[in-house]
Amino acid sequence: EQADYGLGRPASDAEIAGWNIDVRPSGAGLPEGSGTAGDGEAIYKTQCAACHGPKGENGAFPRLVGGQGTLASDKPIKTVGSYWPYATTLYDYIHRAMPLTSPQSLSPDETYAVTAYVLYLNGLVDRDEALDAGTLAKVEMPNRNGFVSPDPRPDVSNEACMQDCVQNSELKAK
Amino acid sequence: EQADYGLGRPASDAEIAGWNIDVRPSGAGLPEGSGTAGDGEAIYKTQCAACHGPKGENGAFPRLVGGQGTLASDKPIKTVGSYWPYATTLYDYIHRAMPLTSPQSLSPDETYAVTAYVLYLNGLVDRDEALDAGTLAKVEMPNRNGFVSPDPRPDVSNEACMQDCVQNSELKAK
Amino acid sequence: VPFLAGRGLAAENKAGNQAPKVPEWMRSQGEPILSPAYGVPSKFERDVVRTPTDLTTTKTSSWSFTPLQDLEGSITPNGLVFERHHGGVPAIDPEQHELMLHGLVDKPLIFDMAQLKRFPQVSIKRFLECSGNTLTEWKEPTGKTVQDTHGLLSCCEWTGVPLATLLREARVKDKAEWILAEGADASALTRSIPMDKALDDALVVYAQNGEALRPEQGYPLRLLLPGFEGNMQVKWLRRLEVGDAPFMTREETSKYTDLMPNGQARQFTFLMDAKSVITAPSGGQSLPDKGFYEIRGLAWSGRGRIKRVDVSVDGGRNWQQAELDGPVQPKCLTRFRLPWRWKGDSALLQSRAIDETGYVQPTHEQLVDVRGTNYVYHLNAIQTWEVSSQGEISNVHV
Amino acid sequence: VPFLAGRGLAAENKAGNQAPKVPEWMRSQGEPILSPAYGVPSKFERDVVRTPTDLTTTKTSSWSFTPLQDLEGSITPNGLVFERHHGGVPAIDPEQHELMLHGLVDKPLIFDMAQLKRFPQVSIKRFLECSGNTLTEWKEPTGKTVQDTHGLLSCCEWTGVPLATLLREARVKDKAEWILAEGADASALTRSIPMDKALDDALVVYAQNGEALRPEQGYPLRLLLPGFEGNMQVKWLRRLEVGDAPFMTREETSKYTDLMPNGQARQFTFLMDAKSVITAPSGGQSLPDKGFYEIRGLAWSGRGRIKRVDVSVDGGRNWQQAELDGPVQPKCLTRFRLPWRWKGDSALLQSRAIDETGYVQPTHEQLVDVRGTNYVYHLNAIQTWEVSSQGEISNVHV
Ligand code: HEC
Ligand code: HEC
Ligand SMILES: [Ca+2]
Ligand SMILES: [Ca+2]
Ligand SMILES: [Ca+2]
Ligand SMILES: [Ca+2]
Ligand SMILES: [Ca+2]
Ligand SMILES: [Ca+2]
Ligand SMILES: [Co+2]
Ligand SMILES: [Co+2]
Repeated sequence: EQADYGLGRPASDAEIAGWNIDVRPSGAGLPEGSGTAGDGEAIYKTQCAACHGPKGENGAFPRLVGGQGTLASDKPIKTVGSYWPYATTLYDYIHRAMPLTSPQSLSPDETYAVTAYVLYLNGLVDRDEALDAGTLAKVEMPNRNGFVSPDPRPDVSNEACMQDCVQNSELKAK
Repeated sequence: EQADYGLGRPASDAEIAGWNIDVRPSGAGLPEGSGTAGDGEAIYKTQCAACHGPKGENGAFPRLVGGQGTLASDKPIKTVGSYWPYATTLYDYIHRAMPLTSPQSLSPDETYAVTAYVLYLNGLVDRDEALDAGTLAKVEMPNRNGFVSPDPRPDVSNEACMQDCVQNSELKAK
Repeated sequence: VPFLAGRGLAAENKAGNQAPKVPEWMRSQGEPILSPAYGVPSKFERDVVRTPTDLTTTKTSSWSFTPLQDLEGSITPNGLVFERHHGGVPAIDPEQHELMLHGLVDKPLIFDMAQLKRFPQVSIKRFLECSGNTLTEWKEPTGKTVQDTHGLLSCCEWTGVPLATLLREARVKDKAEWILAEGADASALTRSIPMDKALDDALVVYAQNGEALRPEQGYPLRLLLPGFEGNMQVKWLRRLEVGDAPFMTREETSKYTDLMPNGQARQFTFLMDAKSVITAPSGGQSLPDKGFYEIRGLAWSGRGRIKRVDVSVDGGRNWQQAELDGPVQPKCLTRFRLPWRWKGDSALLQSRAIDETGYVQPTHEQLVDVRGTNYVYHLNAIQTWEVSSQGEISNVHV
Repeated sequence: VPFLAGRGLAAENKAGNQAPKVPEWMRSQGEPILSPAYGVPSKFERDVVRTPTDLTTTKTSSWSFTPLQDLEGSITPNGLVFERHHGGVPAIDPEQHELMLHGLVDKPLIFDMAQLKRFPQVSIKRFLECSGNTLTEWKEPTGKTVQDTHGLLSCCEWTGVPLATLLREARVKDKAEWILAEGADASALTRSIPMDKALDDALVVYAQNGEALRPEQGYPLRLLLPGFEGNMQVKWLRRLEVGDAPFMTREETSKYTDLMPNGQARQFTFLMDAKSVITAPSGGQSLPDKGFYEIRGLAWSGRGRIKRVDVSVDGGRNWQQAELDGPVQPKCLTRFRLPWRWKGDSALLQSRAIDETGYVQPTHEQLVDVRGTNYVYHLNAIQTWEVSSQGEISNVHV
């Protein structure tokens, strides 16, 4: 296949900067700015609480807080605090998708602040701890090591029995 | 494959008779009844002329009359008189599809009459000749033997020349 | 937007929603699910529609063309499948519709829709082409776009019951040779079907690309005769009468017979011969600039699989073999592709199909030499698109 | 009318339009061509629509199911392809939409739609399944119909440009290992794509069953990763960033990770394992009488071709090999069929798929034994439909 079809135009640095909004676990992509949970409380109350509940629990929309220690129970509660492995992902997601009604509307400072507040509600940062491009990646998430990969499947092996096949349930009953 | 899936119910003779409206070249399918071109003129004038023209020509819709002898010309005119091979097909088609706005509305007598009138306009029956289940099949259509089958194709053989192929037009020009 | 800037693109200010700006459609919630419950194309695709012929006085006995220039791959979306009706499209209640099978059978039967759907079923991807497709092009190049010149052509995955299965259920008598198929529309359209086709791959179908047939394609039931001319694949199928000779209906005597220069007409010319056409670049489009283009088109044959398609950019003097999208299926639209670099000079694009019988798609001239120009049907000649040095593309004869 | 009298059929007087009477729709002209120019289903099919989940609070982050019980063959009509959105469906102007390709490349590029369509093109028939398909069935049988239990599943002929072609155009650096794909919707959804998949059969597509993508399926541009979970096949694709490690987005950490009983969660479980389900007879339908039925269903695998499907009518004690509709294509819905005569006693219908890797679709119990019931995603267990002695069909676990 020819290497070059001559289709497409060069993307300028400015163009890339405008769309390059992802934040990685290393903190790469975090912008200038900072915020503390204290700063974030007001933002949370005015722009998030209506949907996620004043404490990030019991809202009409996904629960953000609590559930630590429940993952191995019959009723696991997966929240930012109990399940998310990286605090950087919280910044990334809040900036790109929240508040639901006006995504990508929060400034860096606002995003750092409300990110801090959600972490604070989960007891993961202090109220006045400033999160910024340097510190956010260092926040230790409880479920940091809760994920396994690569994909271990196939993890079940059934046989193609054709006649007089015995059901597992019967096997167990024996 | 099993012969009998037991799906479908027997069709009664009455049910079949209601839908079995086709007429074949032998005349099979023609119902009781009769009509002459004379009878058919009034029906034609009131139910057909508006679309096909008073004489079956120059109407907004397909021409029914004339064109005999033009089939081998540069401008062939294909009508009931010049092209149709069977008069029985005329009965079949008029009854099932005409007048356009109320198909299957003409009675057998009306259909025989207006069929006769169209044939009459084409000079193929006399004005008072009664067409019925016995006589219609005997009407000789000018283009009765104008059709060839089975399909003689392929009738053109092109080759898959790939390089420096000479065009027919050039060949002819030489 | 069309593959090529065929239609004038408003040069309105496009910067608003492009990098580095955050597009407006990312800054607030979009439409909810089920907008609507049975989805429709984007409003930006409202130009992609069927277009009408201008050759008929009434719109109920008329035809409309598939926008081949706007389609990719080899499936025609149900809403764009071409139409050819003789008495308009009936609104048939499937719970009242029945199929009557009688004539030279021991057990005349009537089937309702639920029963027909219980029979063993076949799903198969086949083209459907009106034998009048391309009829405007006999005398001189007339259609502007490939929709105009070749649009009475579509391809769907059809599902139904083999006609042979129903015939066996009714116990067909030995001397049966032909079957009359009759539609439940205002023209009660009828054609005679040869028994060997009925027992081969003929289907009585009720589904099209997975869902129920569309009204324009025969809802709730139609005949499918893979590879045969469209008119024989009777829509709104209500009756099958088994007989021992052709029924000589109006559609196979007055119409769908092919007039030769000597005044004789060929009858029962069922099969659609191998044919192909380039859909991009094609008539009415324009090449925005020099450089790389992939010439794309469709090839098909009523006689089985497409074996090969060659493409020429110099009006047939030199040819290159194009690539076919597999798996190539018999009697099915087959997409072909050829990489091409346009250097800005005029060109004459042609495609030439070869099917598994070895038959090679003929030139327009070869067909006219044998059949004259009043043949009306079965025009399967090589199509030529001229590319001007400005990149404008038009329909020409060479 | 549904294949089986699942929905109450009004016993209104049907004789009016049946033999020997001439149906009313044969006694006057039907609708003209182009009624409308982009065709729509018959009004009698208005029940065949996508239906919503009842598990979400907002309809813009929600999903809707394909009516599998009403579909035939293996193509899903575009208007019935399932939906799963996180920020609603954006209305993107194709003439403003662009795709940005940057990161670990020598030449960061921006493509517009016309340019993307000029690249060498691939058309390919592949299934699309949400990894949350059937998630309601982990704990106990919940969905009534196969639309409820398996409807986050569709199959189309997709057309687009290989992602590998675009990557070569941008000159990807050696240490590239992962690509972030980002959508231009209100959730700006992002997933990390492994480089080997990107260079294998990943496509950037713009057409679905021949026409432009539908808004709900990503118009004008989306990613297609054949065999991978639906969420990764980012809709409304606007950006591809080449990187050296997974980006750990919200959709591949908080969501689309599979919680095991021990509290650990499996991440990057991309592939959809072999799965099958009987669509007729299926939940919510009823068998009108004893006699012949053809058991029909769908089978598919993200790991390649379906090799075999077995069907049981006694809850898995005895199996028969079903027939597969050919040509069987990899990572594609494959229709299977088995003739069956119902004698009126209760039955337990099951299908079991085997793919070309030899993997056998497991029972519900086998999966729960290993994965527990909070796994949420990737439930590909054998589905059981119980037929009561009255012919009523319901969703059960055995
Ligand atoms: C109008 C309702 C609404 C508002 C306001 C809102 N959210 Fe959300 N939020 C949602 C919905 C709905 C989801 C789930 C999205 C999905 O299904 O993908 C969500 C998801 C989230 C998640 C991901 C939860 C998880 O476990 O995956 C976070 C974090 C979040 N919101 C934080 C915020 C913050 C911070 C704000 C304010 C700046 C905010 N939200 C405002 C509705 C809202
Ligand atoms: C409202 C208009 C209209 C009326 C009224 C009408 N016709 Fe027609 N007729 C048509 C049209 C349109 C066609 C072509 C149908 C098609 O395209 O298949 C046609 C076709 C025919 C044909 C076939 C012509 C051919 O060569 O194939 C015959 C014969 C015919 N009409 C006879 C009649 C008779 C007899 C009547 C009155 C009883 C009648 N028509 C009334 C519109 C009309
Ligand atoms: Ca980045
Ligand atoms: Ca008869
Ligand atoms: Ca437009
Ligand atoms: Ca023919
Ligand atoms: Ca209904
Ligand atoms: Ca997964
Ligand atoms: Co921003
Ligand atoms: Co009558």
